Amino acid sequence: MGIKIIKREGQSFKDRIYLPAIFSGMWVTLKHFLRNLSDTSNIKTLCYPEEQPIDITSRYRGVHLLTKRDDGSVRCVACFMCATACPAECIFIEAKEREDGVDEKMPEIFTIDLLECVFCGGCVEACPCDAIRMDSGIFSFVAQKREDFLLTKDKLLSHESMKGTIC
Amino acid sequence: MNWVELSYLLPLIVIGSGAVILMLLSPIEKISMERFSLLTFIFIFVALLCDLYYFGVLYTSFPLKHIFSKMLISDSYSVYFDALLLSGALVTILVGMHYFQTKRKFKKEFFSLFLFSVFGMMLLVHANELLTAFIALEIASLSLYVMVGFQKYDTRRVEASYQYLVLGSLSGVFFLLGSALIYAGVGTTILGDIGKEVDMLMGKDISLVVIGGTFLLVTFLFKISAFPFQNWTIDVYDGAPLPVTAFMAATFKVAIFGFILRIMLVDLDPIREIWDELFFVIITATLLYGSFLAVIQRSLKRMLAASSIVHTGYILIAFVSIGVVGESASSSVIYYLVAYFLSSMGAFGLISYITADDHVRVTYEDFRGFAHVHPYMAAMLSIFMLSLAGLPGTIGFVGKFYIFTGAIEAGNTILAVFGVTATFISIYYYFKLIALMYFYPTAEMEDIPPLKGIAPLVIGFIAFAVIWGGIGNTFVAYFPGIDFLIDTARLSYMSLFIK
Amino acid sequence: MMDIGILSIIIFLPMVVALILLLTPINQNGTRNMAFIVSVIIFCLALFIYTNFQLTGTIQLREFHPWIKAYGINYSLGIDGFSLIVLMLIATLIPSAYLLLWNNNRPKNYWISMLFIQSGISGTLFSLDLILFYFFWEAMLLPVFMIIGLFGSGNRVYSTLKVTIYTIMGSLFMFVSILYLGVAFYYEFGSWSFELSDLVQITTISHGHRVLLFLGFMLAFSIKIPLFPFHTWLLETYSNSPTGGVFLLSSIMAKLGAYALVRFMIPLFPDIFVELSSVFVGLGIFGLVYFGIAAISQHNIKKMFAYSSASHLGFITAGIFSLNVHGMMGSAFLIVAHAMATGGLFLLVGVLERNLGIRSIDGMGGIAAKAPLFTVFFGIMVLCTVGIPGTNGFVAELLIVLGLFKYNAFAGILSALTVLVAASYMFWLFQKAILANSENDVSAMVDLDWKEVLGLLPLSLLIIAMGIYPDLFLYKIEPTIQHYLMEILHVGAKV
Amino acid sequence: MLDVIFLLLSSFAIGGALGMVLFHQPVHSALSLILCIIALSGLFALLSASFLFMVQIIVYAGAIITLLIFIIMFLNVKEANLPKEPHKNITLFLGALGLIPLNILILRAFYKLPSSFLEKNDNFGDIKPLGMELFEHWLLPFELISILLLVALIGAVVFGRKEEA
Amino acid sequence: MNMISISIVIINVILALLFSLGAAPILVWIERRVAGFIQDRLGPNRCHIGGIRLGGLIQSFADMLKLVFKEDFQSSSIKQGFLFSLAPVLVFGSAFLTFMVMPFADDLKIGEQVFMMQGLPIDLGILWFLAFAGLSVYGIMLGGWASNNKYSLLGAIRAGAQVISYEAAMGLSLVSILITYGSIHLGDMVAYQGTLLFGFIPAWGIFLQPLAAIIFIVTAFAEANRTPFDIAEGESEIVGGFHTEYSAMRFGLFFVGEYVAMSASSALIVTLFFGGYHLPYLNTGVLKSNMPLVLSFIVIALPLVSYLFAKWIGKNNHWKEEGNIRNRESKILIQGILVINVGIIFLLGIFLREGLGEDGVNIATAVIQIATFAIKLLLMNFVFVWVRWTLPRFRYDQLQDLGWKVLMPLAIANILVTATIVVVMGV
Amino acid sequence: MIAGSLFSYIVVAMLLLSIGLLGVISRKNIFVIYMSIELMLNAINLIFIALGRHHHSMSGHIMAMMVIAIAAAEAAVFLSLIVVLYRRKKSLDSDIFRTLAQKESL
Repeated sequence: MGIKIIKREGQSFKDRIYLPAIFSGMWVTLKHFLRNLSDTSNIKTLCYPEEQPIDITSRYRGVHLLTKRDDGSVRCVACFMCATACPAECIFIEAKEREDGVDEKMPEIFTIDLLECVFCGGCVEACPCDAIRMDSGIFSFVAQKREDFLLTKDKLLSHESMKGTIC
Repeated sequence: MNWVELSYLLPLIVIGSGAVILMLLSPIEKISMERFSLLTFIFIFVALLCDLYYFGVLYTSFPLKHIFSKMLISDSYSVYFDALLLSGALVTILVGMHYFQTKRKFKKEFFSLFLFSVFGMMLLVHANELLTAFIALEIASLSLYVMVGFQKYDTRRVEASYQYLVLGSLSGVFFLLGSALIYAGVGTTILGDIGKEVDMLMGKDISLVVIGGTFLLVTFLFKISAFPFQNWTIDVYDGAPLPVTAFMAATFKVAIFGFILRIMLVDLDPIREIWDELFFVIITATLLYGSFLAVIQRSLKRMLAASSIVHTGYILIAFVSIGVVGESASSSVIYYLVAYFLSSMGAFGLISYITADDHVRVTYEDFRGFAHVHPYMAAMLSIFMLSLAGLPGTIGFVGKFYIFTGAIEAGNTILAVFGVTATFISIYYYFKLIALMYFYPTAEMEDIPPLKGIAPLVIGFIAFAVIWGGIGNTFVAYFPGIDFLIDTARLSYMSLFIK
Repeated sequence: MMDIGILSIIIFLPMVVALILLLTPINQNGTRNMAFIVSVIIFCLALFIYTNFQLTGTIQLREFHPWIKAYGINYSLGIDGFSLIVLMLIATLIPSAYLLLWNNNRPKNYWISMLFIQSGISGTLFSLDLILFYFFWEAMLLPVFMIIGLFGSGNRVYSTLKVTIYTIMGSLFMFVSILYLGVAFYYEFGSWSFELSDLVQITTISHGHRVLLFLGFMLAFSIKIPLFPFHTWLLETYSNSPTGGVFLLSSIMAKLGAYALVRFMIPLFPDIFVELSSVFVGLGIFGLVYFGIAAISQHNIKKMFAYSSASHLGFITAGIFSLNVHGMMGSAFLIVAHAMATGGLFLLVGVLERNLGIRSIDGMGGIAAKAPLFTVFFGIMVLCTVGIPGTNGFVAELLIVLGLFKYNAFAGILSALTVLVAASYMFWLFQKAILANSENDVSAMVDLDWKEVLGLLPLSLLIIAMGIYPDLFLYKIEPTIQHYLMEILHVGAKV
Repeated sequence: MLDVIFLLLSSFAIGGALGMVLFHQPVHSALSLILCIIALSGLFALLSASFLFMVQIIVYAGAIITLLIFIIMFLNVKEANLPKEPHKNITLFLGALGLIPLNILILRAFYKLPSSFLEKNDNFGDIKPLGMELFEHWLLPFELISILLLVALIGAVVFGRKEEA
Repeated sequence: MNMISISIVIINVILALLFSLGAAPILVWIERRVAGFIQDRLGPNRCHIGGIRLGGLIQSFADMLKLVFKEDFQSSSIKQGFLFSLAPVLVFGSAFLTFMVMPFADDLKIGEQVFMMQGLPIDLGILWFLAFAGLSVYGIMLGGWASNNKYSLLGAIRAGAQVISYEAAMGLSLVSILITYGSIHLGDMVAYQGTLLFGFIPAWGIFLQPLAAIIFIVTAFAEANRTPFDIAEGESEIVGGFHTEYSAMRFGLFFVGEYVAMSASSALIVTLFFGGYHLPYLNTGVLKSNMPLVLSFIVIALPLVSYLFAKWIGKNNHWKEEGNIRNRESKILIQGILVINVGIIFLLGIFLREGLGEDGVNIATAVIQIATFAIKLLLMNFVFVWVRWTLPRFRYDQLQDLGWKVLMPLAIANILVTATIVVVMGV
Repeated sequence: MIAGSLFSYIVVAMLLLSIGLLGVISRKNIFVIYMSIELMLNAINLIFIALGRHHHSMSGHIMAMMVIAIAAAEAAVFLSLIVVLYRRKKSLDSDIFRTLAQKESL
């Protein structure tokens, strides 16, 4: 078995004086600079508050939403799977009996504390009946008070899925 | 460029370039310590040969006007001192070879530093200008500081180096202050010119020159470890590695005296008497206090260090006599330097040879019964001790004879008596060693390092030289004896006054 | 090449032999034999000199070679009558001593040191250059140092250091004085010389300085002799030294001190010599009395002899300083007589010590019965020491007492009385230690063998011969003594 | 005007020097020393040594003391490791008393020199005359300095190198 | 001292202030915008005063204001309050003083008087720069030490070691330049660079001493603590380095000091290697003798350049959102440029017609040279920024290796070669 | 005129020198000792330069320059030694660097 000597890179004189590499690097950056200077429109930066992002995909994990059945009632059956799966323990559910007979239980209270949520998507995975989702497309959630970050059931239900609306 | 003038500095150039070459070679791991010793030896030897070439030839004085504008001078005086310094270095290398090889921690830069310090010392002897002299002094001292602390795993070494450095720098400041004051007084720092200016100033106010000269003397007294500045000596000598101690004791003093004699004899000659009383006190104190220090020591190395203070006192006796009997006194300084150089180099060298293998033999007690184990070494050590004590038949005796004669000649009989008193005290601590070596049964017999290598040979040669310097004469034609040394010393002294 | 004179041979032969012995692996018996042979050769040479010596007061057999030219230091030798007699003494004593030390079973170094000492002694004796004299004076010391330190007993190292330091202290002041003389000569005559004959001519030194110089020399000699206040090294050194060392110290080196006193002090400082004579006579007589009394109270035989020896040396000193031909002759004679007697005694004590292993007088007794030969020789030496008529000791002491009477009647009486004191303790010793029977066990005592007898015989014969017919020996030194006296009287007249 | 500058600079220099001696912390001392050195360089400038003025700042303030401060920080000495100097002020005071005679002696000697300076040339103290003087007369010491620095370099390497096991 | 000299001195000082202190916000702006463009971003462009954004320059001023008015916070662990406050002052002060000897223009001669166009009229030039560049490290070291924070101390030690190391190489590289120019006075050096090499190349330092130029530029980067040598800050390793504990204006001084130092370094580089205030082929003499031509050229060129600039503004400077106040800016700018153009051309026209007189020519030369210098300075500053956003930071050991094992030997070799050439050619 | 007279400069220099000497004598901190030595060298520089002006010769300046270089050389050795010492002893007290003397005084 012959020994194969692999030549190390960067040992040639040209490499060792570094200057060519430095200059080529600087040439690259200069090219970028000049191009962007001559025409700022090449820059893809959004002027954010005025311009909104238009490339949020459906797989983007935005703020949660609770889906509804066709009848408009909440799909959630208060099985606590999401709350159990949640690593941040930010989901609080209180169940109550469902009297309309469609199902056994429904949530009395369903609150998500966004200040604790880590947006892992575990709840979505855990949900057996596709009741909780994160495809609302809402990427910025701003509030003035701490209390405003507690998403109640009503708010969650009011978030519309972006599905179909974008792209 | 005047090549002929430059050629007078050939020994200096050889040593300087040798130092640089060794420095450049030192990172090469392949070259062994022995090789380095050998190389150093060769450089010094070549320089010595160059120097000896001028030894007889150059009864002249070259201020080297064309190349360095009187900053350096080359005359038989400097050639003589060069020869002393170089032989000192040569002997140090030869004697220390065993030590260096045994104590492997000596990195190779050591030899470069060693050559640099020799270079500085030689330069000091050649210096013809105060600041040049100071730089030369600093080159020599800085290398010595480092050499002292070279084995920095040993705290004692580093501390010795530190003490030496602080005090040495302080004394350097005084040297500079002295130069500044002299410059203020006469407007020049070139040696011959200072003399002329001082001559012209005679009768006017020369207090600046006097104070400046005093400060120069302070430095000088410090470096030769005379009385008020002697405290460092013992600790530094003790802390330094033995060959370095030998080198310091034997050669550095030579170089310092080489310079200070030049300035005192030539330039500050008209005002030298001013310091006589001061010197009187200093010498007395140096002799007595040095003797006291030597008596109370228990380590041999420290004793030798302390006794070097006493020897400084002897030399100063001759130094103070210069005013009246310039020729014989100054040549006696030179001669005593040779004597002390040989004896102390022999003693330190031998001890370094003995201690190279183990750390045991450092105190007097360790030498108990030494003669029964190593008769030859004990005999040599005894010879050196006798020479240091100034017993007849050794070069130390002739040196003392010379110095005391000069002192009496100059009318300083009291000083001679003090010197004799110190000698008398010195008998105690030198003979104590001999007594210990011979008169006791040896404690342990097992460690008998064989006499091998070049160091014992060289030490034996020194021992022979010590004896020959005490009895050798013109019986044997063409072989230099005492007269030769005295004559050359005189010659070198005379060359100072060639205008 | 230089030509080597007979004096140089006497000086350097032992040294060269010693060096050869030192460097060759000859065993101790060989060394001893060689040392003996050398001493015999030297004896023969000395005899040769003795017979060829001319009866003038001048210095003979001069040898002169420049040594350190720059300072006019020369290798300059010569002898006069006084040195001749000391030379003869040494040449005789040393072979005898070797014979008596023969059985002591000493190692090689011992004999080598002895050889070195002999060199040093001869050198000191012959030197006419003061630096050369100083050289040998100090060189003599080292082997003594070695002998005592190596082969001594008791607290030998201490006593070695003590005696060395003492002696060197004295000689260092002498050294300064020598240098001062040399410098004075240089200032007066413009050239360097340390030759005795040159230094004598110095006239410029002031009187006070001359006194100081004189004292500088005297310090060295007094310590060596030892005179009264400088004797403190004596007791320990004598008692701790081996027999050979004591022998050398007491019978030879101490005498050299007295010799040097005459040789150098009188020519160099005749006026001071006269002036201070009273002091030294006083010191000498005081020593005589003091040491005599001290000797009585001793029970260690060595110590007793040490004091006795010191006492006699005080006597010698007093004689030298008595400033007349009797005293000086007597001193010269006593130097010889006492050297023989004391030397013999110390050697015999050595034999005693070797056999019995003790030194205390109380532990001896009844030796006469065991060792008759020993007793005979011991008796002769004791008689000589005491100064019984028929021995040379008597002649010498008589001459000195006479001289002292001339100098000062009181001094003479005192010295004469003290001689009696010496007689008393010596006889007491002889009686108690040797003759009287006692219950002490002296069975270990062995009588002298033929070699020891051979060694002591010449001494005893000489003691008796010199006692009976002193002129035979005195005539050789008389011119010299006259010469010295002339110098003194010359100056004395001026004073 | 110059007098005022002189007085100001010299008082800064002396104040800095005093601070250096008196401060307990080495860093404070070093900073005082810098103050002193910079004030001194100002004095150099007053003496029309413009080149030395710059050299003083570059070499002393810029290199030597930087190195010093660097070492001080590098060692990061804790307060506990600083030496206790309980009698510092007393010794300082006594030492100052002792030094007075020396100062008087030297100053008296200097006082006899003619005091005011000679008229200054146009370019006295500039780099050019300095260079001419340096290379005409002081060439050798200048070269020797390089050897001295080399020795110091080797020394620093020897001391600074990692110790062998 | 008459009015003219006083005014010239004042003008010089103001110019120095402008170039150093005044340049700081601009440099900050440049830094941010260039960084943005290099990384295909926009950078700050939003902050405005009445719609005027100046491409985001206003942001820098806003930042400055913020730093000034922010609460000055000091950690309670800081024992050396005085030194802690002194440190940024030192950094800022020494950086600022460094700039004072840069010549903006050739010596100005008005009447009989000759004025050096520098902040401080001394001719020590390079030495002054070295001196104060060396002093600036004290501020960094003190700041790091006084912060009583181990990261700060680490940063300070790094800075100290770095400056000590690189100062040696910098000084040595300067020596060869000094040999070439034969003077330490920066004015003389620039004057030398006004000549031509071989008759056709401007004798700029970069052509005469390319190696020294590279070494000097590299060491200047290190001295100014700029990337790739900004290990004293080294955010990724030691938080903020020496200024971790600093905030508000004390931090601001560090911040501004860094830019001033950078500016000073640029100025020196320009002066030493890029012809200083000289336009290529147009040294002072040529400029003076051909002043009317030059003025005419300006009269022609200025509208052209302005037109292009206005076009660029029109193309790039608009706000996405309609009706935003910021959309007024382009219009205002273009009008402003127009007014300035007209004014300048009118002025120059008068000058051309009336003739300038000797003093006038001199002043005009000075103005042109100042402008040249300013432009070169900006370009050099741009290079600093450019390098910063191109190269990564050195590792500490690499940095020391580079300084001692590469730059220093090279500088020494360069000295040798230069000296040999100078001696051989007998210059 | 104070600023134009040699004497005033010498006074300043001597004061600095004395202060430096004081520092060496009375302080135990090795850093301060070192700095004191540097201060003394500086004072001497001032003397040299003032004298150069006094004699109207550049030699004084050159000597001062040399002194600065010497100071630099000493600084290198001194500081590296201090580092070694501090690492060994963990102290800056010059008094504790006395192992040599203490050992003998047993």
